[in-house]
Amino acid sequence: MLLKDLFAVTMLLSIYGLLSATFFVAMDAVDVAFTEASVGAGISTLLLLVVISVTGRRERRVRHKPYAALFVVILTSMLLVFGTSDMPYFGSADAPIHNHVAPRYLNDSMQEINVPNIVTAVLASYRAFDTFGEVVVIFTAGIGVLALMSVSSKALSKSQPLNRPRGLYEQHLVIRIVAKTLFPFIFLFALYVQFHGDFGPGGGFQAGVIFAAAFILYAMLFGLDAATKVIKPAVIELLAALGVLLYGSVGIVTLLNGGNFFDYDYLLADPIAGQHLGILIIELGVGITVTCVMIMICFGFSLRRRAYEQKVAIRPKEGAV
Amino acid sequence: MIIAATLAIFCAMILAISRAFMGPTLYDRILAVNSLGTKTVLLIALLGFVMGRPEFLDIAIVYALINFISVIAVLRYSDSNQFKENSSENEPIGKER
Amino acid sequence: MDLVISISSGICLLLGSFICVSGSIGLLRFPDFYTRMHATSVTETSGVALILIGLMILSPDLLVFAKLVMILLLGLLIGPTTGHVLAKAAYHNGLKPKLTKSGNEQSSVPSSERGGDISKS
Amino acid sequence: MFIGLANTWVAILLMMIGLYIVIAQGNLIKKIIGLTLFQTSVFIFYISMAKVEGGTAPIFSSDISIYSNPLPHALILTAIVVGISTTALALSLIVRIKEAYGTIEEEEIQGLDEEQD
Repeated sequence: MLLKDLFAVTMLLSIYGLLSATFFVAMDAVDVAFTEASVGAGISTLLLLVVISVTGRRERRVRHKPYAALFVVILTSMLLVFGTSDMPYFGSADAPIHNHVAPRYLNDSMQEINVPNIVTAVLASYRAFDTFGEVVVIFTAGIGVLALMSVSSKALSKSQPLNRPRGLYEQHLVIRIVAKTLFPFIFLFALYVQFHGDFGPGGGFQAGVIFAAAFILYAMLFGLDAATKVIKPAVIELLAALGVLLYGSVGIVTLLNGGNFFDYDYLLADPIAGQHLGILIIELGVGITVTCVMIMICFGFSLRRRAYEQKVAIRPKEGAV
Repeated sequence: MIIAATLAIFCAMILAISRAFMGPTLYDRILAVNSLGTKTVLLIALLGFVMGRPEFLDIAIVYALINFISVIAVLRYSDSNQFKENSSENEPIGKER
Repeated sequence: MDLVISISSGICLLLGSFICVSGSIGLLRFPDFYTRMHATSVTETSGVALILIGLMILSPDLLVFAKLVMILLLGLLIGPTTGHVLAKAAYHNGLKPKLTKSGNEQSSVPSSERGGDISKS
Repeated sequence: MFIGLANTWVAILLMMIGLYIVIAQGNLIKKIIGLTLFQTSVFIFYISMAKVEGGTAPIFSSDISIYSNPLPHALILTAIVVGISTTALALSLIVRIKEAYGTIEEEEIQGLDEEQD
């Protein structure tokens, strides 16, 4: 990481995301690879790019002395390597991790839940409460970004022309047409990922990110104004909250039916059907929340960037410190 | 034969990564990332067949889509003023200093 | 029949991977951005198509086949598009191709003006 | 005999690179990238622990008996999405810092703070 150009660093980070997702495929973690593919290579690159376009591409010359940091890092790594001497070897079947709850998940989930994708079963049924917490964290992060990035509509004068080069969406006819033909397939594929998560890799998290990526693509190609016309920011915020509410209300319903929180056996008369319904609904909730939070984050950044550019255009001295 | 193809794609990926490291311009890096993404799609498809469970090709489809989106994103934001390429990337840090 | 399948898929896979590797060598070795892009985007389309066809021949069931067709279609649609857009963006933002000596003098017009002319037309 | 621990060491190496970037680099965006590396090293560590020799992906199929451990997959899957959300939060803080100070270099921010005092 000696590169001074943050843009190049972002590109390399995107490559890193691609490679780590390939590693996850090789390690049998198809669901994780799915998520990492859409998040690590897609959304995080995009966010970093937006931020770099605000903060400037070049890193200033640094005068730090890295020796203290190097000392800390080498000391920590030696301690960690020393600690690994007790670790089970790679791939050994009798490692402690494979002995506690994992056999139950692997052996009994077909009888108890009847969902072929065991990761989905663990995520959405056995550890539903945990996942609920994660969804709330995502939602909270979305609210935080919204609070930090929100721009008052007065500050954003839409009529004022910007003296920046015309955007991609005005220049490139070819890419607009190709993207237009792609949109239906992306949405169809996202729906497939959402509802096929029980049987193959996929689920609410991945589908949410793909949906969001499609909307962000639209915003990039046709401009933010067109995108906010398609899906209003207020609607997105409402939907993000509704997704969490949908997830939580499943737990409340199971409580009212006499079971534990998120015990889907009590959702319907037939426990297996109840499990299926519960997983379907909470995956839907997760998908809605993740989609809306990701769109919210990206729109927030883009709006802020535009407001910042306008401010810089009005008062160029102040902006370019 | 599949394994041979996998290894070949792997070598191609290594070449693409070295181009992404070397640069020298921004667009070379974008090109390398794009080409690497395409190769990753192929690698995942091939790996599915090597491991004997080819039903996980969904990941490869996601890759193809996300690759497209990220290239568009890079170009979209490289169009803004701060990213203007002045003949070479390696010239001294911007004029505002 | 088995032999035919394995031989035909093997030929496709070998050809495809050869093309991909040669494209990557081009990406690494060619002198400037435009030639590199030429190398990758030309070879990538055909290499991807060949490898995916090779896998299609091997595919055990219809779903896998359909997914491979989907990937192939996406690749054929997306690859040339990104190549086109990349080249256009690079040209508009003033990246000059490396030309011979006589050509170099011709392209000494400030690139922003040229970009402006092109986008107007 | 220690080749079986190589995956752990790779994770440690990545983690230490991330830690070094977080400590030593002054640029806030680079710090975020260091945090991302750190995070991903943890993901790699978990996922490589879940792998069982000869196992396949934990998606039930009637003719397969050995699966990798699904629990770390479920944990990491959510962690990735949570990670990107928190990264987005950090990035939005960086944008605010840039707007307030005009720079995202740690030393310059400190210098500006001291000037004000």
